[in-house]
Amino acid sequence: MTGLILIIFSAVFFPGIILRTKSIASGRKGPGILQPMKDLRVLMMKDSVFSKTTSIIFQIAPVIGLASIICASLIIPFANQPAFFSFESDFIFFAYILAVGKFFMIISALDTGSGFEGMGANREAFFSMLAEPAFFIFLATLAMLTGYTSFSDIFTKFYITDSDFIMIFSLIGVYLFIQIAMIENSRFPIDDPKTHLELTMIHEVIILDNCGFDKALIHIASYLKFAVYGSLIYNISVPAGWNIFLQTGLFLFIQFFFAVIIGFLESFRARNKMIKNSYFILTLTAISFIAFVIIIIITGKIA
Amino acid sequence: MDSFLFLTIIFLSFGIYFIPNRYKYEYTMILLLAGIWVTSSWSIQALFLNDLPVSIDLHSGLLNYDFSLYIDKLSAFFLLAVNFTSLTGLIYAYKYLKPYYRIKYPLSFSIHYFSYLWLYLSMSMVVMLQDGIAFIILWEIMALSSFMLVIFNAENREIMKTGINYLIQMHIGMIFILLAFLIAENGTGIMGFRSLKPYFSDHSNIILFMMFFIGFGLKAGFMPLHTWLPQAHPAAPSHVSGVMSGIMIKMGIYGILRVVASLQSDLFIIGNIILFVSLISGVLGVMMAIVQHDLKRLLAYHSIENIGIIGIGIGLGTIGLAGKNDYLCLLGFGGALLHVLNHSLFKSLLFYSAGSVNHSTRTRNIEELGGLIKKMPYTSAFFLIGSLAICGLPPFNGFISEYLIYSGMFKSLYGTDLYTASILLSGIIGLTLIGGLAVFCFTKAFGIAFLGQPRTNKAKHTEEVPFPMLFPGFMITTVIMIIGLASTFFVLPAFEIVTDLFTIKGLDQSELNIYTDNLMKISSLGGIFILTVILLIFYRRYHLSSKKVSYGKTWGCGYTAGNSRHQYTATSFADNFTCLANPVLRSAKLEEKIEDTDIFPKKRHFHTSSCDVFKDYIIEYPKEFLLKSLKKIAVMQTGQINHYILYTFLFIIGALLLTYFELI
Amino acid sequence: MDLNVFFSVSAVLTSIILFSGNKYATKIYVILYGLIHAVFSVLSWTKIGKTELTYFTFDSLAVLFLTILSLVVSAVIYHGFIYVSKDETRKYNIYHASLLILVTCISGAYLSNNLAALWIFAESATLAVAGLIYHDRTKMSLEATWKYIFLSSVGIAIAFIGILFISMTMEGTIYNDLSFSSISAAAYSAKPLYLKIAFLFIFVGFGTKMEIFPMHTVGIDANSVAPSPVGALISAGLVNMGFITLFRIYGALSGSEIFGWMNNILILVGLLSLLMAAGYMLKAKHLKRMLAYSTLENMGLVSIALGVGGKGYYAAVLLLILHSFIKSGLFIQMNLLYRKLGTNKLDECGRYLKIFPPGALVLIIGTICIMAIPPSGLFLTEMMIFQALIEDQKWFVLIVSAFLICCIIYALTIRIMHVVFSPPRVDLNFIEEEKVSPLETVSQIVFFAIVIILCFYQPVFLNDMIRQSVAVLLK
Amino acid sequence: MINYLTVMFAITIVYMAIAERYKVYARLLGIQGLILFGMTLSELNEIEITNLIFISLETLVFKAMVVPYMLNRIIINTKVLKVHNEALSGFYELLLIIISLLISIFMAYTLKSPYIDTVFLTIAFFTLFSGLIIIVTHRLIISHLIGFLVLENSVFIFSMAIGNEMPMLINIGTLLDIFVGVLILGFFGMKLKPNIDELTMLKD
Repeated sequence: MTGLILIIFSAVFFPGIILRTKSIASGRKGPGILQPMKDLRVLMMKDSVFSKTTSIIFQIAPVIGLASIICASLIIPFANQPAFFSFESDFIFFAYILAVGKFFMIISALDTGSGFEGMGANREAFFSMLAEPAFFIFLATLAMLTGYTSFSDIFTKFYITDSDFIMIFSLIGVYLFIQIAMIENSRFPIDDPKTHLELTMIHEVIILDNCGFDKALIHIASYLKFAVYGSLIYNISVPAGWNIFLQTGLFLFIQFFFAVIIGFLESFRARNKMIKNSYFILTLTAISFIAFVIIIIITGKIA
Repeated sequence: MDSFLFLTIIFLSFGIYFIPNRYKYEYTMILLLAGIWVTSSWSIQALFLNDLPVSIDLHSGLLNYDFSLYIDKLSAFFLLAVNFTSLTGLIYAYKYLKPYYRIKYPLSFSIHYFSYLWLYLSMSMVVMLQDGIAFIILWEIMALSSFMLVIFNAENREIMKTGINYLIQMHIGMIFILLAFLIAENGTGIMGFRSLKPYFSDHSNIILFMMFFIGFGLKAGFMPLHTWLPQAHPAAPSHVSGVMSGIMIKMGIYGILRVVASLQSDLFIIGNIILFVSLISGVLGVMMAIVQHDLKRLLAYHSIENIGIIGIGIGLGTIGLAGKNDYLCLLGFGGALLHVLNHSLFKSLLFYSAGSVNHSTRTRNIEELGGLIKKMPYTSAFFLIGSLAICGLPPFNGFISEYLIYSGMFKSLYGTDLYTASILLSGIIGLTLIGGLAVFCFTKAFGIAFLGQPRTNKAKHTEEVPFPMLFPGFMITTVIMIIGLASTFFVLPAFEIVTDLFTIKGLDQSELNIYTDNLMKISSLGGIFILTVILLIFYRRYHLSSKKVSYGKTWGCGYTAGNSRHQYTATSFADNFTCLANPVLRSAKLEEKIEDTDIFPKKRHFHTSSCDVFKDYIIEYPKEFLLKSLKKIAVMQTGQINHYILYTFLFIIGALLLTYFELI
Repeated sequence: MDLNVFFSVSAVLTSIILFSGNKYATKIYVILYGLIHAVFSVLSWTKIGKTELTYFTFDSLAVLFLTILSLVVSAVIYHGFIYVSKDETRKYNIYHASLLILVTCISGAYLSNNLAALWIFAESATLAVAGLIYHDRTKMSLEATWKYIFLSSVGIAIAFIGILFISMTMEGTIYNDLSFSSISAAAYSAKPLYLKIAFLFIFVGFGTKMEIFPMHTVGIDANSVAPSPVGALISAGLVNMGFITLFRIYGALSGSEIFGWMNNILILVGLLSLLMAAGYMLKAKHLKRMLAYSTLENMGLVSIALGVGGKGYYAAVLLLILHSFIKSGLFIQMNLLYRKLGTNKLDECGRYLKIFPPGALVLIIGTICIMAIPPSGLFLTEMMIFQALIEDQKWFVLIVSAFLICCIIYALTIRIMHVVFSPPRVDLNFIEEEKVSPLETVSQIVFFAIVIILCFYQPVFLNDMIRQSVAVLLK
Repeated sequence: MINYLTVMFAITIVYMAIAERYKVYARLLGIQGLILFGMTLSELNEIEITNLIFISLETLVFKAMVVPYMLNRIIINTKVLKVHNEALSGFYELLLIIISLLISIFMAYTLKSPYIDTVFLTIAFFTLFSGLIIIVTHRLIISHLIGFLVLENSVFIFSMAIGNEMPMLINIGTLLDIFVGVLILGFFGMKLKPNIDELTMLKD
């Protein structure tokens, strides 16, 4: 319960912090931290225009996207408090329920019959397909290390395994989760949300035709997703046994830190060429595979 | 009593040839329902009521072989799946076949319905028979009847060729199975699955298993043996493709399971072989599916993919058996079994929907479709549900079986040795890739075919199919949702079947509780998801009711004259994937270059095609080569007597020489 | 009915037919003959083991084949009436007289217990069948007749040399006749080389009858040109006669040293026959020729079955029995098809299902039967052959024959299914002049039904008869 | 005596291999019939009267007279005079026949037995092989016919090689064989005139 509240809480500030970081980094004063929330309110109040080409899919896709991320967040534990739902191999459910949202976003893009959106849909489908193995290999590594197969158990028991290499996993985990979060949310270096050329966009081009309430839902889902991944990053980097207040503080700090990193990355880094994206994502898989090899070495399977 | 009814059905099936054309369908339906009634009652007895298998004497004492039926839990499970899919298929056929009544002859229908009935009967008997010869006979009757079903539109030479290709491959498979049975019989004196355990206990397991695997794998469609599948399914009428892809290819899985259950040694190697082949089938199957433009061929490749998933489960289960890892065994086999059921559901649903599309648009090429969701809302909804389920997405049924297999792998990772760990990891990667690629593929298929604007007139002037063609969709969707949301009722029996079949230690109560708990949580999460969606939709509606909603053109970046030809096509959707996977897929592009001198370019054409590498290199080229060389032998019949005498002369001389040198 | 009565009645009937001036009279005589033959074969069941006229013994195999011949002949007679109904009286009579001679000779050959007598009947049968092949008086039939007579004669001459070699082995022994029991008794002490040459020559020589490699070539031509009912009789009667010769000589020599050698030769010939059949069926352009090649295939299998031994013996006899029914049914069906489509060439045949549904159904069932796919009884025999091969550990033969069978099935299905369903490649625009009654398919349906029933249920008496027939080999 | 006759017989066969005209074939076949008659006369020790009639009927009447006569008629009717060695030239045919002579000697030697006359066996094998070779190396069916007649002669010699163990059956056999030969000749002469070398339609 605490975790969920914290996720929602951080989701409220997350985009603002990114924006703020970016503007500071580029030497502007920038909007307030709650500016994205205000934008949401504006979107909510707007009237809606739909394309005549679209069908019911287009209308329900944002809803399903949001619902899927809500469901996914129910699995995320916080500190040593188990999640709402924690069961064996629940991260499979996590990945797959997110895929449901993505599935609908992709087909809703195709629903508009626009060439641009088809392009974006294709890229979204392609890149998220490539990113899946990295996530699963890393979780397999964790499962192998701890002997548990649910988020709650893994993260509670993660630091209890008295392994010297725990920090390595922690670091790799943080790195991987950051990158996967970037891919899932179509951020740098895969995609640039602020680009102005439709031909190079991924996520933004998918929602070109959404407006008003639907667009607000999409934004909410996106913010929540960030927060959920931030929460995963927190879980992997902080031992579960610590004091609950300390945990809360650390959680907020890490979410903040995550947002700042994203902001800085987006300020100082150029986005990949589209063709390089697939290599980039495969690199992630390679990294998580390295983690797996390490676990094999430390458990003494290779002398 | 029941056995008499069953025999009566068998005899009455011949009556189709004498029934007036108008009532043939009804006659078939009555017989099918009777068959379903009988076999379902047996299987429910075997599955839920009895602990012991049900034996039915078919009064076959007069015959040469033992035709008595024997239904254990595995048979019962397959029987139920067969029953359901056959029923939906026949319901679907009612309207689907209507247009053909005008152009086809009564005999075609007699043959068709007769074959359908016998496909059902043979499938149900294949899973019930114990005697080897009886099994083989029914196995081949199954191939034969499905062949007759595939060639329903046999006026088309291509379809005929495809059908014969299918029949021959099935026959080759049958010969492998037959030889394997005979080898086992030679060792033990018993013919049939019962002989395998004694045979395996004192002979090498791997060779005989490979023979069975090839034989059954041909039916199931494992990767290098799959080539008949993508051809036969598009050729067949849709209800037939639904039944064939849905349940008939699973008969191969049934056979493999029976053989695996009898294995005594070499389990680890065999498990690895199965897993390896299945991974290839799964990943390559879905990769090839992505580049297909024919809706039914795409689905056929997905059958290969799903057989791969089932195979992964079986392979893992076998590895679990080898390592005495009951969890892996249970989850692997259990997942595979459940996926058999699941796949039979959503694949038949998808094929029926594809058939409906074909029925009303007269095309299966997704590049020619588009915007069908407005014209055919129910069909589209069924296709969407099928797509979500086949991608293994919650809260649909596909997720449950994939979850079981995944969870078996993840659970077994802890504390395994290097080999097993790498195998499990490859299984995980494979399943993940399959899942991602399936999403890619079905977003493409659904998005291009059903959404957007109609790309051609064929798609523009369509209408929803009549209710009898939709009804199976409702039935299947209901079951899909029940499995997705109340998975406990299906997973636990599946576990029971596995413990029964492999005689492993079942789950004790506490472990059982854990599983029930897991599944309940998944179910409730699914429920929450659906609830959230519904709530959000209602809120959205409420919210929008106070706003002004207007409709306009799709945003065109300032270009306002966009038409349906500006839409993304299936080819372009798959393009970046195709580029990446080209070494495997070898898709070819034919384009006309624009010359420098073309100031005003004329109309140009662009054509892409994909080939099946396995089909070409493993089946087609060797086949061509063999047939060619065989034909070369056939130059002896020259029509000249002196040549004929020469052969005799040479043969006598040759035989004498061989005799003289004591070579024979 | 005694054998001498049968022979004399046959001779009388034949001569009456030759000189009768009336088609109806001929018809009645032929029907009478058919009845007599049927009665004769039924009565022969009571005489199993008896010897008549010194040279003829009623053993199980002969009685079995005689009964099948009776069944086939009744169908052949019926369809023959339709086939020749438009011919002038003289041709009509010659056809039927030749038919009678052929059937009588075949029956005599079945019952012969003496190699020389068997040989004489075989030769006479050749002459009789030549008359039948020539019945249509076309260029084709002329060619086929010439080739058939010529090659058969060469084959018979070679076989005669083989017989002479057999008798050479008996020089200086107490046995001085060519009865199979004497041959068998003399073979124990005979020089193997003589026996080998004798067997080789007889086998090759009678290959024309059995349509087996290397003398299969003429059988193909004859089958494809002869009137379809005659084709049915050839593949059911004459082929069995060839087999019975081979079987008897094989059985007689099986006690000698060359038993293993004979088996090798048989397997070699069987494989070569299969190979030929596969190659030709893959490029066959004529339906009846293709069926003839399928006979070659089945005889190859018989040869392999004999060569392997064990269950193979049983399989060989059963295969022959089933093959007689299937092939004669198919050949008769070919006639109906010809009358409906005006051709038997594959490129010109098509849409049979639309033009003549009952015939198409029969053709499909027949094809399934001949392909040895369950529910055809042939499947059992194929399985037994495999069983025997596995028991003998003959893996090479097993693999090659299984592969070739698959090729053959491919060739058969692809052609016949196209004939049934697809439109023809070359459209003849043939308009049928005479109606073909669906009742004409009854004989084929009966035959195929027998084959299918035999897949599931073999009556005890049949089982016993086949076992008794091959008992001589299983001592 | 008998050896001279066999040598003569062999010479006729060798001559056949290089003969250019069909008339020569016909003549040679007649000579062979005569030689065969001589051979049987000198070989059979005690001659029954029925046997004598049989043998003279077979050799003198059929082989030496009827067959050459019918052949001549056919040759005149069909106007095929020259032997066209399309398949193989005469040289190779001769070569093959000589090789077959060697093989025959070899085979007869291998099959040596006290009950069988080796000389007869040799010549029988030789005749058999050359008959087959004549058929195989020629394309015109009239040559096949001649080859077949040579084959018949070889059968006759084979039956002589056995002696008189089972005369009756073998005589009947031989007679039937000859009857077939005549029938073939007759059939050939009557039916095949116009299309003498077109009989190659039945093929795949």
